[in-house]
Amino acid sequence: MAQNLDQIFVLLTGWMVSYLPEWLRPYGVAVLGVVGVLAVYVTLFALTTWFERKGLGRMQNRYGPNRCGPFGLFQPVADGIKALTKEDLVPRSADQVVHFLAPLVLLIVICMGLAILPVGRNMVLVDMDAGLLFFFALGASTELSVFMAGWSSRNKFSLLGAMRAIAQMISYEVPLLLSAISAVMIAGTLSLPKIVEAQAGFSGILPHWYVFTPWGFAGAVIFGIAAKAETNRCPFDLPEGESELVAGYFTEYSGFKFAIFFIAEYLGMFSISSVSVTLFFGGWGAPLSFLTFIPSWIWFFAKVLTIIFVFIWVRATLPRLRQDQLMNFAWKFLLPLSLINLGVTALWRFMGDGWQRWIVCAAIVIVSYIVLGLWGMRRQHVAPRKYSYAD
Amino acid sequence: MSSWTLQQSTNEHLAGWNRPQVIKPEGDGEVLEVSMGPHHPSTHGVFRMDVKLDGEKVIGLKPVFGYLHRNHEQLGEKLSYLAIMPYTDRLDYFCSLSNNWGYAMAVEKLAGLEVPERADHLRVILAELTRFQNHASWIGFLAQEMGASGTPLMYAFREREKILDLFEELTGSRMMCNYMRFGGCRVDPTAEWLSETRKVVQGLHKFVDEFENLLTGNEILMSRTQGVGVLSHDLAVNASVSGPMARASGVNYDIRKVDHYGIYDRFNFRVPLGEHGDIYDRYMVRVLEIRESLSILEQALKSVPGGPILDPKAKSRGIRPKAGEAYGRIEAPKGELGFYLISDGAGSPYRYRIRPPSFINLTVLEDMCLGHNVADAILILGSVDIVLGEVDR
Amino acid sequence: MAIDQELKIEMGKQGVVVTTLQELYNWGRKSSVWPMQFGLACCAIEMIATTMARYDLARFGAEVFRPSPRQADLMIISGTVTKKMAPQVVRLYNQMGEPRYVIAMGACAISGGPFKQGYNVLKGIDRYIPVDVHIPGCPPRPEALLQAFITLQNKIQAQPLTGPNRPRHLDAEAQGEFPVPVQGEHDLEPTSNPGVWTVPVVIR
Amino acid sequence: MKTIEEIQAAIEAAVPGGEVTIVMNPSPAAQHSLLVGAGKAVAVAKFLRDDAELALDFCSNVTGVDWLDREIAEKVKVTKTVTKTVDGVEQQVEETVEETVKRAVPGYLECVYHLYSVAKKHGPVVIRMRTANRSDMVELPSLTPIWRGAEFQEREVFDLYGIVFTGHPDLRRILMWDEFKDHPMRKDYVLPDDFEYEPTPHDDVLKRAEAHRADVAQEGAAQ
Repeated sequence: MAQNLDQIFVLLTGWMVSYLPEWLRPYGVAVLGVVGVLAVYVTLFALTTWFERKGLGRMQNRYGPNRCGPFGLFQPVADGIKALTKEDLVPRSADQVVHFLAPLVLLIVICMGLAILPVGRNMVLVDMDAGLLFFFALGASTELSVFMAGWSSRNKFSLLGAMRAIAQMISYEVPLLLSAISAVMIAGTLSLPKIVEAQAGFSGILPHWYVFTPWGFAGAVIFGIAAKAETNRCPFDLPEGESELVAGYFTEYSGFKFAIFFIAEYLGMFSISSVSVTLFFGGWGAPLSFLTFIPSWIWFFAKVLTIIFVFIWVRATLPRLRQDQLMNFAWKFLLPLSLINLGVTALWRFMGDGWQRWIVCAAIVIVSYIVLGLWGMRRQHVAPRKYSYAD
Repeated sequence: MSSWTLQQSTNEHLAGWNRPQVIKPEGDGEVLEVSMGPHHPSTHGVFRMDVKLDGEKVIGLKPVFGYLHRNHEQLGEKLSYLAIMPYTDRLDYFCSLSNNWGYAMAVEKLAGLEVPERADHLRVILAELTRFQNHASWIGFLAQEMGASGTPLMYAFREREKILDLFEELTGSRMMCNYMRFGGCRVDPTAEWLSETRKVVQGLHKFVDEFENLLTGNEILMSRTQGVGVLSHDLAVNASVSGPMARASGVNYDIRKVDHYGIYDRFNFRVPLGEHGDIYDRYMVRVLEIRESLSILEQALKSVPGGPILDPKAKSRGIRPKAGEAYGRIEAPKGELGFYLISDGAGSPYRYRIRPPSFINLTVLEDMCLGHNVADAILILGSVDIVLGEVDR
Repeated sequence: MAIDQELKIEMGKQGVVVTTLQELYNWGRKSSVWPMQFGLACCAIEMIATTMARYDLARFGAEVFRPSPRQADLMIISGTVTKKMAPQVVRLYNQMGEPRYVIAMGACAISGGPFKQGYNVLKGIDRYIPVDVHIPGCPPRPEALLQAFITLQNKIQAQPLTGPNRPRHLDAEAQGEFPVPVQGEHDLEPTSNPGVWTVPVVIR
Repeated sequence: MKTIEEIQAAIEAAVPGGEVTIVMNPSPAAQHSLLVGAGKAVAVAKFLRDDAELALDFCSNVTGVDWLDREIAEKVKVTKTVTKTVDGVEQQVEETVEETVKRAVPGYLECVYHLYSVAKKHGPVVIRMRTANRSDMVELPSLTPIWRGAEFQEREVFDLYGIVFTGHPDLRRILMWDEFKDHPMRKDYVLPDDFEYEPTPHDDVLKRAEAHRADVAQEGAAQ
């Protein structure tokens, strides 16, 4: 029964496809898969916007939307209807074609990224051998569309936002990749389902997730920070920078095009959280050995939503960095740390089993974190101060 | 009236030490001119900055005023002395009670009126409550400008609502209190109101601690504010910068201590001073200042005497001071708030002038912003603590 | 288009929700009115207070204050519009996409309020742009803004999508762009938009 | 702090030809002021700022005031030769009569500075400067080079009163728009707006209110 429930979508697809002629079946599987994944993620998007508004509200002592449907659950529907029917404005001097293409390019690229995510056991649309590479290649091309949006709008704020976005996304791609590589080094594959399988199994009741190793923990943290920067989420939301650049690169977008940017931002957040779940948090694996009866896809989405919650939590808590600090942080803190982490991963691999590698690797990670952190703070001349009073 | 050809703005011909330096763009010298405002999320209303950018670096900045110029001064010259009082509420709409006090004091100076003990205590209590809510909201807005999604602002406004409830109970209005009168105050507070105020003040201590725990030690806040927007002591004095902003630059000048107005002499409080003159100092000076305000409030609430709240000789309605002039000033939350009145013996002032602290504090905005980022310019503007009702009047 | 109201209520009790396109569309519009983050004067502080914890405008789905006029649906004229600011207000209104709504918050936005006699004060924003809801008060309390917001929602809900009373954005002949006044040597030129506002006839 | 007379003496000793006179303030505030001639005003201001004892380093407030042309009625003693009949004989007699003479005094624009000392914590010292008249000789020296704090306030005085400050680094309109031609704070400024067509004329409202009150009274009587 648990087995069937776990594989329910796979079985369902198989059953539906079985009515098709033989030669059509691969196409049927593909279409059903694409529709299924898109439907799930778009529903998740709607749910998350609601969740974010409610959660943010709760962290700020207020209710959040509660007039549309039970607990305001239909709020995203109303927003959708409004966004669909809102007038679409294009500035007179804007580059009409590029202005139109930018949100589309962003959405398509991000949707393509969803294809390689293993959302459950045997549940992945495209099982590529180099799935991770494909994902990062797509991630790099989102920068293009952001820049297209900013450039074509002919708005100075958009332009500044686009410039910031390019600088930020390129910088943070490096630590993002480097921290992902350590997982690849241990798993020995670029295929995401295989990385999940490499983390399967339990010692006692605890799983073999990479996050429970020194290098994996550091990698997960670096990946999480870089992921926030890649998706332009607070505290790295400089390209939008509401208090500085009005709305950043999409200042001039209205109506449905703006909604597409909105959707794409959230889908990007999902896909990058999914990848981080896959790389460090055991993908669709259960967190404790006696919980394996719960279907794998439930675990996967529970983990993704937990990470999304952390995103929201950080958004409600932290102020934004400045552009140069953002760059310093990427190149002078995250990059060295992730390089050291690569070395630690290699050490971990070649030291073999035993408690020594735990101590050595953990020591290197902690010491390098503290040293780099102190050095960075010292260079910034930032410290709490003492104040005196007049007479 | 004759007209003149306006002299164009050039800073070079006047190479005084107290002029903003001139920064030349690097590289090929392409300059991006951005007009921030009058509609911009972080300009505190309808303020505009014409910014010249080299990349993201600010190499020139001209503030543009007047988008909320509501002609307070001219209206004041048409109205009776008492009818001006509600207009002062709308100057700095965060701190209506401080404005009331400043204006009432100027008229009292002009007409030679005394204020009873009880009214003086009440004025201190209300002015310090006003200072508290102004500074607390200011900290919230500063965090908002740093991009903190409004959480600190929500917490600050939660406390502000409690203080506004007190104001409303006493004066009948949340924001536009119109409470002070020449020679005293308008309504006598009940004992319940005073004990309720004591309770609220008790709770505010906890709030300040909580707020500081959230913000003061935050690394992002520190790295965003320390060393940014530095204002030197000498320039601050020369440019007539006043209030917490001047004190953050180390200028030991608190009108409560200097002029001994009201009954501030009787209370123990200290004046915090900054050393660096950057945004962090402005932030910390305000935090320490609201702690001192709480101490003043506690002392004042302990010692509220009985008696009348209005000078029996004073008549607010139809007051006609003798010909002459007077300049009265108080330490408003934003700095030195002065009222200059010239009377020609009529029922309305011949000249009614407001010395707005936040307007004059903006004099040094360009000096502070040059060489910094756009994001910093927004923060520096926020750190001045402007309210457009007062800047443009 | 016409549904029997009684039948509809009855079916609602049975668990069947019946609606028309018009109702769905109006419901979507009214439940997701995103205001523009745009404050003018004193009333702006009360507007901020309305979005804060105690009054929480977010309950109506309106906490998404967009700083860019392109993405906003509602413009809350929160405070005195001066003659120096009026062209910018009209321009911002022109930059908003349809459907768009305007709430004139406070005495100043309605008529100039206490500052009406000033030389730089516009005597009511409805001289240049159409206003949906006026809120009196100086400044109106946050509850008044909530009331105005609910009034606006009711107004949207009741709008027929066809016929002579259809909303402006569905009327192909309706004016989309409003002329921006020019700052002249002594005053704004013109002093009002005759398409929106006419001089009231005073009968004495 | 020095008294106003001492300050005047100090200025005259330091800046010869400073044309400093005291303007008394009869109100209870007793903030007397010094009228400074425009010619040496910058030198006087520099002295006030840099003098070790005065050290007026803080220019708090800068204000314009518009004084209209007025007529002053003065009583003047006039000696006239009058032909009178004394004791039946016509004689030429010299007689002193008090007459009221009306004299037109040209108006002027005035700029008032309130100075404080941050270093010595005293003040205010009020100095004022006057233009020659209201229409064409409206130039005054700018004190912005001495006190930066006067920069925006002098711009404001220029905008609203039309006093031209020579030596000001950036004299543009500050509150009104650049195309604006008038100086609205002058006493003879005429508002551009016509309030005639504003709704709710007051008398009408009163009349209706009275009618309503009468109705209510009638209803009350009927019940």
